[in-house]
Amino acid sequence: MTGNNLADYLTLGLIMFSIGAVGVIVRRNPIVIFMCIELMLNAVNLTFLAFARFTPTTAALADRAESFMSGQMMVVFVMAVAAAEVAVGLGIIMAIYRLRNEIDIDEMNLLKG
Amino acid sequence: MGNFELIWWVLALPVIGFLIQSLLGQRIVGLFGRTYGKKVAGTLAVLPIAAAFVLGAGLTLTLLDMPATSRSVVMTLFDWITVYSISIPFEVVIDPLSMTMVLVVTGIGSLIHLYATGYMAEERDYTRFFTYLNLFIAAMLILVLGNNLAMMFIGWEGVGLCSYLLIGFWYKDIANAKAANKAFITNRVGDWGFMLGMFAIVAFLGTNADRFPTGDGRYLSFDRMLPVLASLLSENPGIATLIALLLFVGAMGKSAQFPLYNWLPDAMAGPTPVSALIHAATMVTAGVVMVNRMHVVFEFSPVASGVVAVVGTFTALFAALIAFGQTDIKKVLAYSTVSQLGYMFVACGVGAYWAGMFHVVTHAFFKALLFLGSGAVIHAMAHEQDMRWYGNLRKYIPITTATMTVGWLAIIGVPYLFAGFYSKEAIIAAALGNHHATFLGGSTEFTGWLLLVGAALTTAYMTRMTLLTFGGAQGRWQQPETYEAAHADHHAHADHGHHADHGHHAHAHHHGHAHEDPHGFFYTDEEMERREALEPHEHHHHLTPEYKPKEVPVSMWVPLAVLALLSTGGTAYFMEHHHAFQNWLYPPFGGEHGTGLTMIKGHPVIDPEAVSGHPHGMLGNKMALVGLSVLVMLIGLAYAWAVYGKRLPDKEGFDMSRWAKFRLWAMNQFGYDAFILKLLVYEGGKTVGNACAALDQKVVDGIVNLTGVVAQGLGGLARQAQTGYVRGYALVMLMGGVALLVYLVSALSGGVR
Amino acid sequence: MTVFMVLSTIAILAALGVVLFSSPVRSALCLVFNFFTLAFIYFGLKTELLGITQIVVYTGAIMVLFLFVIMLLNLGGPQTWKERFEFRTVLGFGFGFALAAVIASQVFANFQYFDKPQAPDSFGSPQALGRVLFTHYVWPFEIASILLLIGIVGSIMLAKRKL
Amino acid sequence: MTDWLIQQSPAVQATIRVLVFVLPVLIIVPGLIWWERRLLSWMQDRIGPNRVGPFGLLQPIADGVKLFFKEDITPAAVDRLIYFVAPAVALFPAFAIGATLPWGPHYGPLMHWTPIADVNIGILYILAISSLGVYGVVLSGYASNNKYSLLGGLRASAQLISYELAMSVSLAGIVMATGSLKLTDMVAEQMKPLWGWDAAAVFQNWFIFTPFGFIAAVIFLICMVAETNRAPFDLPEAENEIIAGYHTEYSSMKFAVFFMGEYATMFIFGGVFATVFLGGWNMLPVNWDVLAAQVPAVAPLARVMDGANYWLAPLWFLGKCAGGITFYIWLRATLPRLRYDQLMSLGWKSLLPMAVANFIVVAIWIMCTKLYGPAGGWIAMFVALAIVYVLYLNVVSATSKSGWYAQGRIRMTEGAEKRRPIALVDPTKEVRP
Repeated sequence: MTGNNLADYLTLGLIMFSIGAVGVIVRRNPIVIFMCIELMLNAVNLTFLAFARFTPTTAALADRAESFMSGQMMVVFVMAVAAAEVAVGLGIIMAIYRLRNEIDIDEMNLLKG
Repeated sequence: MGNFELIWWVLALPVIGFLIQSLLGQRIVGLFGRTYGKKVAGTLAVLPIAAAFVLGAGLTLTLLDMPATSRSVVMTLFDWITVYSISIPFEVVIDPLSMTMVLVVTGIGSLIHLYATGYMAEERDYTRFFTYLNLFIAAMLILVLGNNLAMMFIGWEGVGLCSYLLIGFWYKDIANAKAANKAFITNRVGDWGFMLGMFAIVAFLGTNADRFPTGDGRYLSFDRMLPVLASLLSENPGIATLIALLLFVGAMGKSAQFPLYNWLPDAMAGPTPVSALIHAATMVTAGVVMVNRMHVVFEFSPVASGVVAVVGTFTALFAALIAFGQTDIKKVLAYSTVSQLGYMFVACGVGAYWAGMFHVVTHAFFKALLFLGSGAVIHAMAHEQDMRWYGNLRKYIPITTATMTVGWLAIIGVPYLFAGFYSKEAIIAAALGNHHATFLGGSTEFTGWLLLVGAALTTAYMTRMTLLTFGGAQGRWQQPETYEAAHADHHAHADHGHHADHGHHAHAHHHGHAHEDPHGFFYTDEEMERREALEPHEHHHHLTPEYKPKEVPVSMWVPLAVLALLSTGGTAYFMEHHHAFQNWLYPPFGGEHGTGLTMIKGHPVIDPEAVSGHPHGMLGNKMALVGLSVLVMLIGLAYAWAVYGKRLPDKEGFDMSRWAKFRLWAMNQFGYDAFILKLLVYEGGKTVGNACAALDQKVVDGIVNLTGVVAQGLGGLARQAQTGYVRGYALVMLMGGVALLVYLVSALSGGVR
Repeated sequence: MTVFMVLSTIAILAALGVVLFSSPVRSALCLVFNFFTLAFIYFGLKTELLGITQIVVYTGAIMVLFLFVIMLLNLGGPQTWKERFEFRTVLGFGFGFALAAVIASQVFANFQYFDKPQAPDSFGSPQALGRVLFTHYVWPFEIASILLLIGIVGSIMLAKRKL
Repeated sequence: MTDWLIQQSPAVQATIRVLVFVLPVLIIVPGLIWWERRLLSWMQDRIGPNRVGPFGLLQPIADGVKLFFKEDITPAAVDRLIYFVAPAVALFPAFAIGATLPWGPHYGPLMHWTPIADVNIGILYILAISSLGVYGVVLSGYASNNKYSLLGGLRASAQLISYELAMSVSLAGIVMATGSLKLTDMVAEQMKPLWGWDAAAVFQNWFIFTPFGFIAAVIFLICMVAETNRAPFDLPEAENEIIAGYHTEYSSMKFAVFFMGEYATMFIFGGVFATVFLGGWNMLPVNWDVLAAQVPAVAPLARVMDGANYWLAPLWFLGKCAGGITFYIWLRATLPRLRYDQLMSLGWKSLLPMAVANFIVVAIWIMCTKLYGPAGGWIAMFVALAIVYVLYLNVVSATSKSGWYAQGRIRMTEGAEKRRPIALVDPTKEVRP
């Protein structure tokens, strides 16, 4: 799978991100919206890893592991945050469903002033 | 050089005692049982103080071995405050002044602790009491030992706090709580003055920082500050006056001088050992110690010194007059304390600082003795404090009678035989020979003459007290008809701000509580009843004619005996002989007359020859002054004997309406206390409060409400945008994101390529 | 190159499926496919550990949780919702494209010529990752663990009917 | 032979390996079904299938033919796409999971044949792929549009998520002891002298012989049974409650695919257990070459055994997998099915804490070995284990009403005549009808 350049990965990430962003806006089901957010997070993860793989490091940093590990570290933490977010988010959806017996996001407009 | 590290133990021992009492006290009492537990806890409270005294004595002996001009050692424990270039270490100074006070505080303190183990034996909160006492000793030691104003201020506030805690020891009694509040608040006024003085010094020194020889930042340490202050103030007498007056305000508060004296009589609400320890022997002398420590400031301001002397004189006379109107034995002693403190300030004012300290020491002996004796009397009389119920007690409590008589003779100044004579004589002599203080442009020699009048008054009221207590043919509580007739009045009287020991405390619960605490600020009636049920005051007795006063236990009369011994003339003679005490505090260095200042290891001293002048020159010889003293003493004695020799005069009976106008007036402090309360607390407070409330409601709230109204209006506008539709928000977010990106692209990379 | 093209095509199709399927179960399934292919793309980037973590965390845990919730609430099935046509939808698509266009312009302008991997091939191995994670990034790591703990507690608090 | 293999392109290499090592699994599955039925019937004092072929060996083939030709019913209300995809999804992990298992030595002439991919994330790969197994169950349960199926699917997903944790943590201890995620490294580690004791170099250090490894093995074994939805953890297909669980609506070959997936997974998990705890492809825990060097008397025999051990390695491995299957069947014949809450509390309250404690013990052991040498390490481990055991007794067991500790308490309080048998049913709890 060598022979790809950075722009290929970035393009894939970009397309996924845009699809996710559009999905967040057009879908009514909060669970699907959540999924779209996960999609966006993954698109970003992909770009992180692609940059980590392709970005040249300066000579001074080249022999330090951290210099090209930070992209992967970011992905690790994104995954951790995503996991926590999903756990809490789905819990909230469950609670809302229990309270109102439906989870249409357009019906959840109690936040308005 | 001795082992001056031991000074930390002197400081630490009371703290250790405090920790033991506070953290383990109840456990110890629980561990050893009620009877023995209290004994063990009491012993553990006395021991640290006594040990500190022993260490202090050892250090003093070490100091005595050193040459007189090098008796000043500064010990630093750690860096406490460091701000920019100012550093204030936690440091103590060991010099004659501080060690004198250490000996007084720990010595008398340990005696009083010992006494208190007996006096408070029936108290439920036994360990709490000793917790406070030990903490007080620690704070007082910090005050006297501290080598900078900030440390002195810790002690200053610490003793104030302990005083508050101990006055309000029986805090369930609303009157005690109020007395504690009064003491604390009045002290705050003084502290305010002290702080301002401190700030003035800091500001003054800060603008002249280049005058300091070294740059280690210890600007507030006495050994650094005082020499610089001496040289600076000699050029700026106006600033010297300002600082001196501000510091004196602080001293007024702590040492109960005229405008701020009125907390001290109320402080008699605390247990009697507290009155003896704090309000006679140690804490109230803090002002005198401070003036001695900072005397260089007063030295350069004759005007401020004059004010000090005049205020002292006025206080001495005023309090002595008030004492005539008091019927409570402890109150008489309280006003006598105020009066004697006035003497000390006169000494400081006229430049005889050593005489002030001398009187501090002798007064500590005999006033502690008198207070403890009065405690013994109260103990014997089942917590009855009104002298009008006493009489003929010499028959029942001989030891107390004997020791208290010594105290009485000491305070009235019987020549050569008793301690009070020496110090009082020194003060009056210095005042008469004053050429230091000026007041309204003139010399203050008249203070000496007024003090002689005060001596007569002192003799008179102290004799009155002694005769009413121990004299007479029959105890007045044994006269049933008198007792019955006056009973109701007695109680009504007791309920009105008469602050007594345990006995009274119960009275207030039964009668006055509900009226005195209308808002239920302290306790509701039900709560009081519950507390009463939990903790009955089993030791409250009404005196019946059959009552027989009992002599106090050993632990109480031993301190009395020791103090009586100290109050005799021997110790004072020893100290006064060949100016020993004066030379100890202010060693002679042979300076010229004039300001007569020199620095001994950073601490300025006055040449005793320069300031004490020639007091006897005025009267020709020393014996003339002694003769005058004896004369005024005899006048006082004669008056008191004439009035009180046989019995309680009718015009001081239980019927207040038949009292002499002067006495009623004196009893109410010539209306001063009520006036102050009305002016500052009730009317003045109300006026200021109303003004503040109006300001707050109209102006401040107006501004606040205005912001609210504005925010409401803006919010009403912004509210329109909030639809509550999550997806709508997401869309706006996306739009914003796109806009931001477009901007970034065009701005940072020169447009979309 | 071909493998990547295949994988990315699958990934894009699956991503489209997430948005376009009306049944949430099918959306979730598409997302699983997407994540799974992404994991293989990660392998291609030599980040093996993250690729496998992607499978464990996303497909193995997060998506199971999604499916679980969907089934528990019985959201899929017959009564799938009709999406209402709204002006907002059009705007959403429009701005989505705008976003893609703006970013794409930058991507193609600036990153076209990075075609040589710079990081060493072993940079995604468990050893390399672990060494950095537990030395240089140990505090973020601990904070992330606390975050997860809070997430657990929070979801329990939310989900329990009665504590 | 090896040279020829490594000269091929990687894709071809992988394909050859897959053919060599995955196809047999497919072939073995019918044999496993036969073995299960026969063994089970022996255990239940029955005869079992014995009509088709010798010993009924051809019975599975007959079954397969039957299933092929049965009518494939698709209920009307199913979610069609998912309904069809689900069996494939269920089968996929069963075959993919074996990709990193070493069937033979990692040295010598055979080294490049196995495993299919010797990646440095081997054990994580197994965990990751096995976690995908839940999708087949969940999706089939959902797609069937049947309450029983849905319940089965939900149960399966909850069960798999729960037990995967304990399994991962128990394996994490082994990973830490090995210092590598590679399965070949694990096998190599197990060929070192027993307990790191050079005097015992004759014996191999199989992890199941070490204290921590034994505990991890027990936990792993239980989790593995739960992961494959086998008795006594076959809640997703508990026939007396929810008919057949997630595959209620499946028939014909789609049903058979589920079964194939299940048996293949069992087989592979047996292989995983063998690899991680039982010394991989080694025949016996004996280092034959060391034996030959140390005891000259048996040297010739030892050399023969060494050769057998090396050249017939896949056979020994297969044997261990078969042993694992036999264990599964034995469990099924012996233990009754757990109730669902018991399943959950076993997973979360017993296995997971035990696994975590074991993990910590391993960490302590490694630290102390580094600091004080092997002896100090072992002493520290036993002390740590004792502490954990006491803590377990006092905390975990004392707080639950059904723990051993509580049982003891109940016995002590109730006296001998009221002694209850230790039952899986909580004696202190009222059983709701």
